Amino acid sequence: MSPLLIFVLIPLLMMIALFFTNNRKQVNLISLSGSLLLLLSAIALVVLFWRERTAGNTAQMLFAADTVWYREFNIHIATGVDGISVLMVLLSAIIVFTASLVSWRIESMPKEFYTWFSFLAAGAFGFFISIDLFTMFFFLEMSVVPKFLLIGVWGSGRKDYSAMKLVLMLMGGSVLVLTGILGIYYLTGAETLNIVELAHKNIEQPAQSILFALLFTGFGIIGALFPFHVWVPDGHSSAPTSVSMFLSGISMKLGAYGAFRVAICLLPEGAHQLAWIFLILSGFSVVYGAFAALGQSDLKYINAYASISHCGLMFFAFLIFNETALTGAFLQMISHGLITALFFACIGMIYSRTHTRLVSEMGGLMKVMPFIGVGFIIAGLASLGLPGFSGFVAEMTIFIGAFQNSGELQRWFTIFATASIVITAVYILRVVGKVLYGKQEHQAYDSLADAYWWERVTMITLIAAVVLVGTMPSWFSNMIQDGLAPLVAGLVK
Amino acid sequence: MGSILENFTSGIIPMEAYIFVSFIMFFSGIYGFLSRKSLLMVLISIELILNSADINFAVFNRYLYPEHFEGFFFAMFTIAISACETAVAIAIVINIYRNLNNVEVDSLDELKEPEASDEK
Amino acid sequence: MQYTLLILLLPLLSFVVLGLMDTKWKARVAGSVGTLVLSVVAALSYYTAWAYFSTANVGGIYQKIVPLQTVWMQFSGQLHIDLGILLDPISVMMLVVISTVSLMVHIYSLAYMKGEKGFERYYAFLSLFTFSMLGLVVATNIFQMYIFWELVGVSSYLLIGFYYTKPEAVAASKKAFIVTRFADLGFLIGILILSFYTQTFDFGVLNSGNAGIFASASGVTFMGASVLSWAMALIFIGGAGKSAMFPLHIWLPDAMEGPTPVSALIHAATMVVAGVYLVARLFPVYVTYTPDVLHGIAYVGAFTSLFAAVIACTQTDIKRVLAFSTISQIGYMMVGLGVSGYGGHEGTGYMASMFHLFTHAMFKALLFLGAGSVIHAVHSNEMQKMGGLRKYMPVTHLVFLIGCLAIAGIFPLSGFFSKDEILAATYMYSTGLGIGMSFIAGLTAFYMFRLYFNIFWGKENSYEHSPHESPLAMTIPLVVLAFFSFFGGLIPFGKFVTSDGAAYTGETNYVLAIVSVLIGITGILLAAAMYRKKTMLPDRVSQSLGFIYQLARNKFYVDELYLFITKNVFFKGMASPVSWYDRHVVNGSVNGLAVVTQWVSVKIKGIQTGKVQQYAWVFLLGTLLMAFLILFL
Amino acid sequence: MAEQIIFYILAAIIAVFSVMAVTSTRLIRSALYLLFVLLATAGLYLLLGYHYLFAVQTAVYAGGIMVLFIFAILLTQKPGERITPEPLKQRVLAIVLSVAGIAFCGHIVYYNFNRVYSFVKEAELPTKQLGMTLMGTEKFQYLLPFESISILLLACIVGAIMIARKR
Repeated sequence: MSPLLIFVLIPLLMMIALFFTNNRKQVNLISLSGSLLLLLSAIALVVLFWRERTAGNTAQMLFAADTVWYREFNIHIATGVDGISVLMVLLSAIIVFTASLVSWRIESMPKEFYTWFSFLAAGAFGFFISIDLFTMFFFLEMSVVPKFLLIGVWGSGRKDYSAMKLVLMLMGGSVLVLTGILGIYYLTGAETLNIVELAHKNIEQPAQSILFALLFTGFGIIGALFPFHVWVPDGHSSAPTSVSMFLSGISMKLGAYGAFRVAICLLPEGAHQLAWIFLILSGFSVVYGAFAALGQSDLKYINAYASISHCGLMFFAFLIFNETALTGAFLQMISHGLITALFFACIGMIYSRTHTRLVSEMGGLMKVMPFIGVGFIIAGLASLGLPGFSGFVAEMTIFIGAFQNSGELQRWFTIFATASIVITAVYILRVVGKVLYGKQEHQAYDSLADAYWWERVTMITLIAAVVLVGTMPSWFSNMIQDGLAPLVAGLVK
Repeated sequence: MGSILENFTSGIIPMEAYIFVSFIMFFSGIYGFLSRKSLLMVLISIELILNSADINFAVFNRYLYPEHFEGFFFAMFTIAISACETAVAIAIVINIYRNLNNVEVDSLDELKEPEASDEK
Repeated sequence: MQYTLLILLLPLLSFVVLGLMDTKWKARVAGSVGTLVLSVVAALSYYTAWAYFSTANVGGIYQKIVPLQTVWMQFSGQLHIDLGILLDPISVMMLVVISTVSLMVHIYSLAYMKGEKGFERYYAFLSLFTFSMLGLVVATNIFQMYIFWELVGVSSYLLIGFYYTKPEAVAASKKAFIVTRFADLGFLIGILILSFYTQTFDFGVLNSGNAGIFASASGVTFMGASVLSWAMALIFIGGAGKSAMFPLHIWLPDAMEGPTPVSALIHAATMVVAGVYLVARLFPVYVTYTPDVLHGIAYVGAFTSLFAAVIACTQTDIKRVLAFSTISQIGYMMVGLGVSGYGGHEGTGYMASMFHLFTHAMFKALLFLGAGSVIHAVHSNEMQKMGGLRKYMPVTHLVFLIGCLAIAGIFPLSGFFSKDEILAATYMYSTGLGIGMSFIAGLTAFYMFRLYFNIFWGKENSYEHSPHESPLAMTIPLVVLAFFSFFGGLIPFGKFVTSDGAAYTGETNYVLAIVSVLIGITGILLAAAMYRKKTMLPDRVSQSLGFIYQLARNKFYVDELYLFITKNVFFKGMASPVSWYDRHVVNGSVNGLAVVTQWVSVKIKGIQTGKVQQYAWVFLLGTLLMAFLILFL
Repeated sequence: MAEQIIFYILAAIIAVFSVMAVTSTRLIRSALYLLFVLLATAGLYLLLGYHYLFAVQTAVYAGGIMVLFIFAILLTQKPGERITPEPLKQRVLAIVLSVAGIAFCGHIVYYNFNRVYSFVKEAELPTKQLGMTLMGTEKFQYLLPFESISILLLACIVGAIMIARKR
C-alpha cells in the first residue's frame, strides 16, 4: 500500500464519518477538518517530494507503490507522483478545501451533499496519483457519477437536463478513453498497464494514430475541447457553487492531464501525426470560447465559456510539443483551476445574495459587498492575464513556448490565440463594470451582507494561491519541468 | 407415408405413428396458444402441448430403451407438474377475472409504459 | 547601487499595506503614509541620478548599469524572463520625472481628495501605479517591460474608475483598458516575433549593435516587409496604444473622468509617455535595422500631433483640452524620435524627444494640477462656467500662466528649449515636416492661451459661492512644478541623454529659435484677441469654419466610428453569432443526438408490445428458423 | 391387428379433437374436447403397456385438472356465451406457423427414423418395480425428483390459495 493512498482514504473516511453525523454542525466540522487535512497532506507531499528530489532521488515517480489487484489482466493499484502530479494534488486539495467551505451553509441535506462531494474528491485525487491506466480510469469514473446527483439534486435552473447532459457526455468521453486504453494494452502485448512501463513500448503507426485520436478526443470531452464542450456551460450553470468550482477547477483538468499523460506521452508518433487537427480545434476553441463568453448574459455562463477558452489554451500548448509550452500548459492548469474556482466562488456568493445571475439585473454591488467585489475584481484581473497573478505567467509561458515552435501553422495559431487576451479583457471588464460598478439596480440590494468568515477564508486562500503562482512562477515551473524532463525527450522531435 | 402403411400390416404400431399424433396435438396447441384471446383457451392449449410431450416421453422410452423408466417417470412427473401449473394458472385467471372482469390476454398490459400504447 | 531596489519595493509595500488596511486606517494616516513613502522614493531617485551621472561616465560615454538582475522564469532553451534594474541615462531621467511628479501628486491629493470616499484606496492605487511605472522604466528586458506595462495599464484602469458609481467613469476606465490592451496585443506579438528570431528579451543584447542576433531574421519577409520590421512595428503599436497615437488615442480624453491629480500623473506626465520611452529604449534597433518603421513613427506622430491640436482648439472641457494637448505633445516626441539618427549630431531628435518628455512632464503636470485647482474652486470642468478667476486665485493663475508659456515654447521657459530641438531635428530631416510641426507649435500656443484666457480672463461668471485659492498642500506642488517648468530648459540635456550615450552640445539654430518664438507669440496674440474679453469673434470664426469646426468639435467622429465597429462588428457581428452558433448549432447537434437516440428507442420500444402471443409467435418462428438453419445448411 | 385398429381410432380422436379444442368458440366445449384428447392419450399409454401411467393420466388429468378447468370456465363465463372470433390476421399467422412446424417436423421424422427401435411385447410393467424405482435412491431411481415434485405440489397448493383468495 502506498502512502499516497491517504489522499483517497481521507475522503472515504470522511464519507464514513459523515454517515454517523446528525446535525449541520457535525457535518461542517467533519468536512472542514477533512478537507483541511487533505490540504495539509498535499502541502506536506510537496515538501517531502522536494526533499526527496534534492536528496538526489532521480526516479521518475516518487513514493511509487504497486499492489496487484487482478493478476489475470495485469491490473494493479499503482501509485506514484512526479512534479506534475504533486502540483495537481495540491491544486485539488486547495479547491476541495475552498469548495467545502463555500457550501458551509448549503440549504438542503448537507450530510448527503458532503458525502457525495467527498466521493468526488476521492476520485479526483486517485486519478492524479495513479500511474496505472486501469486505476486511472477507475478513479476517473468515480469522479463522474456523483456529479449527476450533486447537480441533479442540489443544482439550480434546468438541473435535470444539465446533470443528464454532463454525465452522459463525460461517460461518452470515458468510453473513448476506455477503448483507447484497451487498445494500448493489447497492442503493446497485454503485459502491463503501468504508464511508466508502457512509455517504453512501441505501437505500430496507423494504430497509434487511431488510438491517439480516440484518447485525445475522449479526454478532450472531459477537458471541454471545442466542439465537445457543450456540457460545460449547462453543467456549470446548474451546479451548486462548490460543484462548479470542482468541475472547472479539477474535473476539466482531469481531461487535460489525461490527454497529456496517456494520449500524448504513450502515443507520441500518433500525436505528431494528428497534432495539426487538434491544434486547429484547440486554437479555435480559445478564441471561440472568448467570443461566446462575450455574448452571454448569465454570470456562470460567462465564466463557463471563459473556462472553455482557457482550457483550449492548455490543449493548444500540449500540441506544441516543446518543454516551454508544456510547462505553460501545466501552469495554465493550475492557474485556471484556481482563478476559475475563485470566480465561481464569487459568483456563487453573489447569486446566493441577489438570487439572480443575470448581469443586467445587477449593478453597484461593490458598495454593498466590497469584500466579494474585490475578490471578483481580482479574479477578473487574474483571468484576463494581469502580471502578478497566475494567469499571466501561464499564458505568457504558453505563448512564448508556442511561438518557439518552428512550424508556420503553430506560430500563426499562436498569434490567433493571443487575440483572446483582448476579448477576455472585454468581457471581464464588461461584467465587472456592470455588476460591481455603476449605480445600484435594486434598492433591496442595500441590505445584502458582505462575505461571511468562511467565504472570506475561501477567497483569501484562493487569492493567495493565485498570487503565489503569479509572483513565484519558477517554484512551480521547476516542479513541472521536473516531471516533464523524462517525458519530453520522447516528445520533442 | 409408405412405410407407415406398410407397418400397418406388419403388426407392430410404428413409432412414427405415435410421434405424428403427438405432432398434431403439439401444433394444435401452438395454434391455440398463438391465436386465442381467452386465457383459459391459452391454458387449454398449453395442456395440449404438455400432453404431446408426455406421449413422446412414453413412446421413446418404450421403443428405444424399454429396459429403463426415465421416459415413464418424466411423463408422470410432467403430469404432476402440469397439475400444479394448471392449479396456479387458474387461480391467477380467477384473480384476473375479479380485477378486470374478463380473461383476455390483450387486456393484460398494466405493466407496460402507457405512452407506448398511445403511440401505437 | 543595489539600493535602487528600494525605489521599487517601497511603493509596492505601500500599496500592499494600504490595500490591506483599507478602511481600517484613518484617511489622513493612509495619505501621510503614502506621501512619506513617496518622498523617500523621490529622495532615492535623486540620489541615484546624482550618483549615476557622476560615476557612470566612462570614457565620455554613459554606461548601462545593471545593479540587480534575477531570473524570474527560466524557459527551456535560451529564453528567460529576468527581473532586474537597468540604469542608463533615460531610465534615470525617468526615475526622476516619475518620482517628482508622483510626489507632487501625492502631496496635492492630500488636499484635493480630502473627504472623498475611498481615500485610502486612492493612495493604494497611486502607490501601485508608481511602483509599476518605476518598474517599467528600469526594466532590463522587453518582457519585464511588458509585465509592468500591463500593471500600469491596470493601475490606470483602477484610477480612472475611481469614482466607480459614476457610469461615465466606469465606461472610460473600461475603454482605456481595452484600447490599450488591444495595442498591447500588438506589443506581445511583436515581442514573440522578436524573441523567436533573436532568442533573447534582454535590452542589453538587443541594443548591443551586434548584428549576429538578428541574423536569423534576415531575408525573412512577410507581405513585402521584413519580418523584423513587422516585429518592431507591432511593438510600436503597443507604444502607440499607451501613448495615445492616432487611431488609438480615443481612450485618453475619456480617461479624464478620473480624479484630476491622476490625470496629471498618469495621463499627462508618466504613463502616456511610456510609448515614447519604449521606442527610445529600443531606439538602436529601430534606427539600425528598421529605419522604415522609424519613419512611419515620425509621420504617425506628426499626424497625431496635428490632429489632436486641431481638436484641442474646439473643446470646452478644460481637462479635455489638456488631454488633446497631451496627445499632441506626445506626437511631438514621436516625431523627434522618428526623425532622429543614431549618435552625435544625427541623434539630436532622440535627445530632443527625451528632453521634451522631461519638460512636458513638468509643465503638463503643472497644467493639470492647476486645472485641478481651478476645478476644485469652481466645481466644474466646463470653460463656460469659468472666467475672471485671476482675482480669486492668484497663485494658480501665475503657475498656470507659466505652464502655458512653457508649452507654447516661449523663451526662456523649458518648453522653448526642448521644442526647439525637436523642430531643429525635424528641419534636418525634412523641411515639409518641419513646417508642419512649426504650424502645430503655433496651434499649441493658440489653444493653450484660449484655455488660459477663458479661465482666468474673459467675462466674470456669477459664482454660487465665490471661488477661493486652494490650500497650501495644493499650491506648494504647483509652485514646485512651476519652478521646474520655468528653469527646466536650462539643463544641458545633451550632456546627459543622447542616443549613443556620448555627450554633445547641439549648436542653437538662432533663426529657427526666433521664428518659433514668433509663431508662439502669434498664437498667443490670436488667442488674446479672441478670448481675453468676451467678444463675438470666436462664434463668428467657428461659424465661418462651419463644417470643419463641427468635425473637430466632435473629434472627427473617431469615437463614433469605434463605437460603431465595436457594437456592430464586434458584438453583433462576432460575439452574438458565436454564442448563437454555440447554443444552437453545437449544442443543438448534441441535443439532436439525444433526440435521435430517444426516437430510435421509442421505435424499438414499439416492438415490445407486451403481448405474450406476439412474443411467442416470434419466439417460435425464430426457433423454427434456427432449427431449419442448423439442419439444412 | 386389433392394436392397430385401436391405435388408429385413438389417433383419429386425438387429431380431430385437438384441432377442435383449439378452434371452438365455446369454452366449455373446448374443455370437453380437451377431455377427449386426454382420455385418448391415456388409451395410447395403455397400448404402450404403461398401465400405471394410464391410471395417472386418467385420474389426474381427466379427473383433477379438467374439473379445475370446468370450474374456472363456469366462474368466468356466462353460460352459452361465445367467444368473439380473433382477428383473421392473428389466426392466419398462427396457422402458418403451426403448419410450417408440422411440415418441418414431419420431414425430419419421415427421413430420419430408421426403425432402430424394438418394441417389447411385455403385457404390462409390474407396479411393484415401479414403486421400487420411484422410492429408491440408487442409479436410475427417482426418490429425489419425487420429493421435489411433492414440495412443488405443496408450494402450488399454497400459492394457488394465496392467489385466488379474496382480499
